[in-house]
Amino acid sequence: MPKPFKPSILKMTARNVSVAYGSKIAINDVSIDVDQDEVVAFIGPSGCGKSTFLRTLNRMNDTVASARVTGEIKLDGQDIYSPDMDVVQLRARVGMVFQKPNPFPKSIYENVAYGPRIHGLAGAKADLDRIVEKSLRRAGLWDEVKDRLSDSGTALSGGQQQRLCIARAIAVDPEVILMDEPCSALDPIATAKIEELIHELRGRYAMVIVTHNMQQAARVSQKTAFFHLGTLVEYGNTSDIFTNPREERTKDYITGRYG
Amino acid sequence: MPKPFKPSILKMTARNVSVAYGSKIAINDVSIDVDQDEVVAFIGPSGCGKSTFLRTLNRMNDTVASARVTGEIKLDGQDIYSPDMDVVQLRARVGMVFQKPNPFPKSIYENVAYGPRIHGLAGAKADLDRIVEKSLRRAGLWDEVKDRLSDSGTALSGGQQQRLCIARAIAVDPEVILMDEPCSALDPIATAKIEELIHELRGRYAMVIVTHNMQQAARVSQKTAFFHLGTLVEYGNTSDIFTNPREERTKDYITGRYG
Amino acid sequence: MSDTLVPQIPVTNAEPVRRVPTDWTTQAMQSRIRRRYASERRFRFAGLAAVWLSAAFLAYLLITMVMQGASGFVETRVSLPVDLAAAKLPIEPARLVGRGADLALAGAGLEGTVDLAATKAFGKDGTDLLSDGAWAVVRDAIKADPSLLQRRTVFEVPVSSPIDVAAKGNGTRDAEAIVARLKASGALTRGFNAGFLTSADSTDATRVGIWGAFKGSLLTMIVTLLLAFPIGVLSALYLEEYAPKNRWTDLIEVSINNLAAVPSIIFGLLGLAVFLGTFGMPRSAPIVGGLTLALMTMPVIVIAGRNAIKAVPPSIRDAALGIGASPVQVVFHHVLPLALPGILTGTIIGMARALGETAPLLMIGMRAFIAAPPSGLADPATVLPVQIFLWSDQVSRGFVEKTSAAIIVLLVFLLAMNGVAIYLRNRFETRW
Amino acid sequence: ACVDQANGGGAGSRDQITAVGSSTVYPFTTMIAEQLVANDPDAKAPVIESTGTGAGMKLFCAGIGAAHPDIEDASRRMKASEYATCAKNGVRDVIEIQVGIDGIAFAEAKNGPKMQLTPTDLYKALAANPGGKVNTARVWRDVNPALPAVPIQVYGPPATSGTRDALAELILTKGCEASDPTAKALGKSDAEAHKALCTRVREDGVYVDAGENDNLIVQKLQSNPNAIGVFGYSYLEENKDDVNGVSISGVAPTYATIADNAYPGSRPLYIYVKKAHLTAIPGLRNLLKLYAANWGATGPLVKRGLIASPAGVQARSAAIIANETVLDPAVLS
Amino acid sequence: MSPIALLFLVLGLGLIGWLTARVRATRFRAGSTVRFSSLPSHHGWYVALWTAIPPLVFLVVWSMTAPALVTDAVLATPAAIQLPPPGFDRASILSEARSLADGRSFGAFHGLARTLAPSYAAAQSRYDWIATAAALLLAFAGGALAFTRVKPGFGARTQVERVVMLMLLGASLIAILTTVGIVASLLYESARFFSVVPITDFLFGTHWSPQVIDARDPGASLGAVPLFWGTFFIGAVIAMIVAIPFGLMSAIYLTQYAAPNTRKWMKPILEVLAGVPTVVYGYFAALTVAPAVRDLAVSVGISWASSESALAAGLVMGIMIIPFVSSMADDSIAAVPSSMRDGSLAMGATSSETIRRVLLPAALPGVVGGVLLAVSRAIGETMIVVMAASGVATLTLNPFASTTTVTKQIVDLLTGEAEFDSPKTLAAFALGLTLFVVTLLLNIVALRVVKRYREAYE
Ligand SMILES: Nc1ncnc2c1ncn2[C@@H]1O[C@H](COP(=O)(O)OP(=O)(O)OP(=O)(O)O)[C@@H](O)[C@H]1O
Ligand SMILES: Nc1ncnc2c1ncn2[C@@H]1O[C@H](COP(=O)(O)OP(=O)(O)OP(=O)(O)O)[C@@H](O)[C@H]1O
Ligand SMILES: [Mg+2]
Ligand SMILES: [Mg+2]
Repeated sequence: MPKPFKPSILKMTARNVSVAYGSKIAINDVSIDVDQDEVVAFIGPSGCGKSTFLRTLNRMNDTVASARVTGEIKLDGQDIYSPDMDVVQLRARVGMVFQKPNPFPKSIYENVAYGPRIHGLAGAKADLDRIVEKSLRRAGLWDEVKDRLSDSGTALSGGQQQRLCIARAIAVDPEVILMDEPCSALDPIATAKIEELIHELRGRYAMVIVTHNMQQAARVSQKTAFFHLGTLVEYGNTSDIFTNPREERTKDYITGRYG
Repeated sequence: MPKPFKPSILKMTARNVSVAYGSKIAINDVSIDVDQDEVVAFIGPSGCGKSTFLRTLNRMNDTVASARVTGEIKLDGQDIYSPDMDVVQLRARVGMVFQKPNPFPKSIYENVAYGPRIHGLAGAKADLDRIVEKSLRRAGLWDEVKDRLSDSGTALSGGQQQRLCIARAIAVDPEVILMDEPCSALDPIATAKIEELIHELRGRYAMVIVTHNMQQAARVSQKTAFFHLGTLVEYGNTSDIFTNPREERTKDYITGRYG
Repeated sequence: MSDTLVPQIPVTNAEPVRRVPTDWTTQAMQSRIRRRYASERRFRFAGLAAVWLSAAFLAYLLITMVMQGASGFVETRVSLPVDLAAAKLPIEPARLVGRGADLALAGAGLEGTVDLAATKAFGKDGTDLLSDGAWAVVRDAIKADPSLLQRRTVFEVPVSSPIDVAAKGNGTRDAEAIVARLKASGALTRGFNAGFLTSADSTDATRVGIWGAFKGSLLTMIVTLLLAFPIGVLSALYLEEYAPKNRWTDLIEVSINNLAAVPSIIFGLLGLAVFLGTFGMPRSAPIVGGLTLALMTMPVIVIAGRNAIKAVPPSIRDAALGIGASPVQVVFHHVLPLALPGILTGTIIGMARALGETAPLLMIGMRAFIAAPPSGLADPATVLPVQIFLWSDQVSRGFVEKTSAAIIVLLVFLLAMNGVAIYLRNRFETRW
Repeated sequence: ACVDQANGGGAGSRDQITAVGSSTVYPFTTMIAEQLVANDPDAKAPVIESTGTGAGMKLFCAGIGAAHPDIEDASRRMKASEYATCAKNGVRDVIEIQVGIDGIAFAEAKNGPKMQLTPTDLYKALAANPGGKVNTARVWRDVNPALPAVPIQVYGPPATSGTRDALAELILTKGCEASDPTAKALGKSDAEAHKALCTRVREDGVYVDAGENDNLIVQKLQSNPNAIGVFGYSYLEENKDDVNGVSISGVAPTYATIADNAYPGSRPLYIYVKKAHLTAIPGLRNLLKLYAANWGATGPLVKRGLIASPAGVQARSAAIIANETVLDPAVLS
Repeated sequence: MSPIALLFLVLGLGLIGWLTARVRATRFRAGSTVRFSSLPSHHGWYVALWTAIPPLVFLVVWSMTAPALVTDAVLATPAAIQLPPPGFDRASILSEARSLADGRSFGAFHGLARTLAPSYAAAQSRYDWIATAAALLLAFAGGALAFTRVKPGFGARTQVERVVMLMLLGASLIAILTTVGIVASLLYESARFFSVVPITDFLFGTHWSPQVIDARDPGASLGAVPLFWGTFFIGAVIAMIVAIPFGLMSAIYLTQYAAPNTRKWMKPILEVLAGVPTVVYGYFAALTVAPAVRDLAVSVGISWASSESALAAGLVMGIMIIPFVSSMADDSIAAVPSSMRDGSLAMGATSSETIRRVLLPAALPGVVGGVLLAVSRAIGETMIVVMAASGVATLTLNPFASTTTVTKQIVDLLTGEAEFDSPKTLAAFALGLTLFVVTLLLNIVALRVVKRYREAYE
């Protein structure tokens, strides 16, 4: 599926990144590049550190007191762990969608408008309305909710909630979107919708998606990274990884020998 | 996979069963037969009522104050909702295994011995030891735990805990075992172990298993029931359902159109 | 959905083993079942009994208080003819307006006139029949209508405490005889004792009121609330959301958890030694009471606040952080609003406890007799529960019903506060 | 310049009278305070706290100024040691006024055994070590063969109360010295030993410490006809329907017998006032005058269950008020 | 200008600072495509804080020093010569003059005060103007300084949030201060006590009778063991004998058996028991329960039963504690995952078997922790024992006999007629310290137990 000969523009680069929770090393010496218009999938058995690594990419791990990150992660060439990087702005540029849909217990409108508000992206109410509509449209949710924007976001179905969360992330116009098992709490139909959405958003945002589901990785991503016990075992084009893995461990995992 | 010409003995029959939680109807007019030595799988999208229906089979729904069951469910020809049916005995005869492994916070031994003790199935300590060992062996756990029977059941790994729960259910020598997504909290290896166990227990106990995972249904069951929005859409031999479903909805679901 | 990606299970073809099911119908099994059910019923009954006995005790307590206290809201009055014209009080009507009125009437010997009228109406011991506050009734009537000074009027004045108690059927033999006599002559009436709700403490049971103590409670609670609520909420936020894991934080946490369970009397000792002793703050003042109770209430609010904050799912914080909200924004935009009902519930419960608290206030001198309601935070005052304690210790029998009546008033407020807290909790018991 | 002299050294000023001290004088003082307010609606209501004489003394003697009370109600005379503390804290000019008399009375239920006791009986029944030996008396007959064989059961004030002090001083010591001639001498040579011998009350359940709430004692007497209660005379007065006074040495507790000291167990009540406060606290002088106006034998003092001082004492006290005579510490013990 | 007016003025200036800074920040944001770290309102708050906080701090300091300065100015006037020498009289005249000058009172008790009032007013207004000027200067200086920093790249949000964090930290330090205050005040007085009475006499002596203290050996009659026993007997034995079964069974019934509606009503009703003030319980115990207990005892032949029996106080205290135990038990049982219950029921266990064999054992640590907390609550309870228990310290196992408690003795010692400053009053603080230490230990243990238990199911 990935287009073979498009020149790629590097969006994020991680070099020799290690993460420890206290004395427990969760990620060990991982280097990865994320391109401007690709979807990267992280796969690997439970506890191998996929989420941990994903969360280092927008410094969400800062909220875990015991987490220590070493190595270098750059966004557009700028070190995101340097002291003069403003975490708040970083997170606006690198958005995140979580495993469990987590809309705010506010109206649908307010959910989407929250980001633009705190970042002062919209001057007038009309601006804000425009941003909200655009984001909901991009997230493929506009038609379903346009008549009930003032309903609570938590009243939506699971799949809708997850799309609302994507719309919310889109609303601050991020450059990268990180998704941590966005479909694992959803039923197959909702899953399909999200996958479709990822397809549509590709090119506009660089995306990194963690998934337990290998078929999903195969369906949505151009590159796949396979983690095991905190190390990056293999990283390459998705088609290669699934049909012709270089490493024995990758192959064993993909064919279901362990996991 | 199921053997086609074995004469089957009816173990449980449900006729026109409906279940409502308050005014919300969760199961509508479902009729199903469960054979003596078969594994029946319930599949269907989330919220379609699989768990609800499963729990009517041993009256676990009695614990939900708002639940109302109508229709007729028989175990060996005896109506389990009749006033002279003793729930306590019913549940001993129709055991249950839950989605999340839920061993009691007691020793492994006490976990398994719990049922026989309350039902007075073992006279002497030696009897009890025998039952515990037999049950753990049947659950395929004996070799792993025989040296640490006095360790807490909660100290085991997820898959072991689930097998401990199966052993616990087996210990009271039930006739039917109901399992509600027994593998959904487990990793693939543990899942494989449980599936193997189901194979081995087949014939000894009638089994009903709810699963989200269609491959799992295909692998372990002889009959499959497909639920949708509280109704039973199709019920038949697993091989038929998966290769040649009669209903359009079943087909769409199985091929991943919705779910 | 290729099957190759999923581990395959070898299919066993072995013939299943048949088994003999447990026989549930044997005699032994059946009687065992019956025993189990019997024990089930006993257990359940024990639970029910525990609940009902507890509730019954509460009912008994409340009913006792209401039965004893209801009569505290009623006063007995006697008709007293006073010939003000004949008394020729030296008062110019012009002085009967404004601030000078009370002074003028007090100085004019009105009290003596009323005593005289009593002696005239009821004989030598006539003054003993009247409450000390009887003349005040006459005074107020004159203030309302100065023309009374020109005639003879029959006033309904409150009787003295022994007579009042006797009229309510609980008095001494002498008093009951007098009551019987007065009743026969139709001079006794009963009425709502408005003074009980509007006046302050007094030495005469017929004149006492709870307004002074109530106002003291009010002022104290204001201080408590203003201090404990913000400090409590802010510390709860700090501890739950920002505090780094270090020794200081542990120390704060241990302090708060322990303060919450430190006996209230210890806070009284603290107030006595620190606020009165070291800081030299005024004795008996609501501000000191409020401070002391605030220290006591603050940990309750912190703990309730922390629980409420903890109940806000972390996913909400992640969500906000994930789109670039700063930690302060996360807390003030999302966490605090969602936790507020829980915090308020905790606050109300803490305040209710403070309102009913007695022991620490005894230590800091809020047990004084003050015949006027306090007008400021530094004015000496007492509070409702202490007033109850003081009255319960009074010699005069008339105070028994007043004590219970004050208890009724206090309970009404506490129950209302608890009710609001329970309502809030039920209303906002959201699980995300 | 850091000290604000308008604050009298940092403790502020105050425009209402404060009094602390004995719970026995408290009812009388509260009533006087009430009158003060009634006579002058502009006056701020005095603050009267019943702290007990001892704790009150501590507050009273802590210093001059707004932070310290103006008046101490005392159910006993100030002790020399207390005066010394006062003086140390600058409270030198103290005015001592006797306002009345309190009697402790013994009482039993109406249907009681109509006991007739003497201080010696009481001492032998109640002291921890009468005559130096551990008290084993169980029934009244054990202490005096003339008395009935009724179990000894006495409800009385707790160790911390002033009434208890009075009991020890006025009854037990008297009984002690009457029954044991060496006791008096002991009192001179070794005060502590004398105290232990004469005033220590037994603690084996015969003497029941019934709390400060004398109402409760009355109730207890009713439910236990054999028991004897010890409380302030005012409670006897208030409850004369329910309990009878017990005669001591043949004298029944009545107003008259207590007033003329025929009934053992009467003690003078005092108030102490700081002279330095008279000019600073509005209304304080008026309050003292009100005391004098109300302590007559037919006045409110008696209505509150206390007993008026003899006329001579009244006159002397009135003169003290008029002249603002300060106390000579030499008379204190 | 009066302090209140000044306060509002300063706050007003802060508001103006907020508005102007906001406008400025909005202006430089407009049309720019760069992302900014701070919203206009953050800049607004930054300037507002700088405008308002320095003058407010100044005003606080000023309000503490200014009155003395004013008084000194008045003392320098000729009329002040008539004042009595420094002392209470002088203070009272001066303060009266001040309240006359402030218009807080009208009539004067001292004539001199009226004479001094005008000069007071004059000095007051002079100093008020100085204060106003200084405050305004500070406000303008602070505001201007902050305003110059409002630039696109300036991280106003970080600065403002730092202030917020400081506030939060400050608030939580109050708890430590309180604890320190308690410990310090108790320790100070107790140290004085223990310098008179040997600590071993106090802690291990079995004779408590503060009525007569032998100056040669004060420890002989200040042995607190009977108090400790009485406290333990009433609070940890009798009260718990009532509270544990009732509380536990109520919790079990309400969580496991009662219909949701019953639960909805009964739970709050039981909680009301905890909301009834202790003084009411005390009154009730003394007037109703104690006589009833005595009558009961007498009717079964215990003629010497005290009407201040440990039983009466303990019973009422136990009832007061019921909801406490019940809600702790409720929490602990609710913390047991419902899958345990389901698991047991699905095995064919009856409800009571499930509760007794699965839920309660699983919840046991939580329940035990809760009971310890309840005990600490009970032994610290004061009013019930003050009103219903006796003051006699006896070492007895008999519930119909009278005993006293630590809290009761503290109140008696501090409010009694005893001579002051003897070991008696200090003993109250020593008792307070003991009580504090014991409840502290109980709490630490209980919270540990509960915490470890909670963690087991998290
Ligand atoms: N906050 C934390 N503190 C300590 N250890 C943690 C923390 N979060 C994760 N870990 C540990 O770090 C390792 C990696 O966890 P992580 O959540 O990144 O795995 P994962 O690959 O995302 O697993 P899953 O597929 O189950 O989500 C695990 O061993 C986990 O136990
Ligand atoms: N205790 C309950 N009270 C009210 N409604 C309930 C309750 N339990 C389940 N329901 C509702 O009944 C319907 C059927 O639920 P059920 O749990 O049986 O679905 P399910 O097929 O097992 O779903 P899943 O695959 O998510 O487990 C759902 O709509 C659910 O919301
Ligand atoms: Mg993960
Ligand atoms: Mg289900």
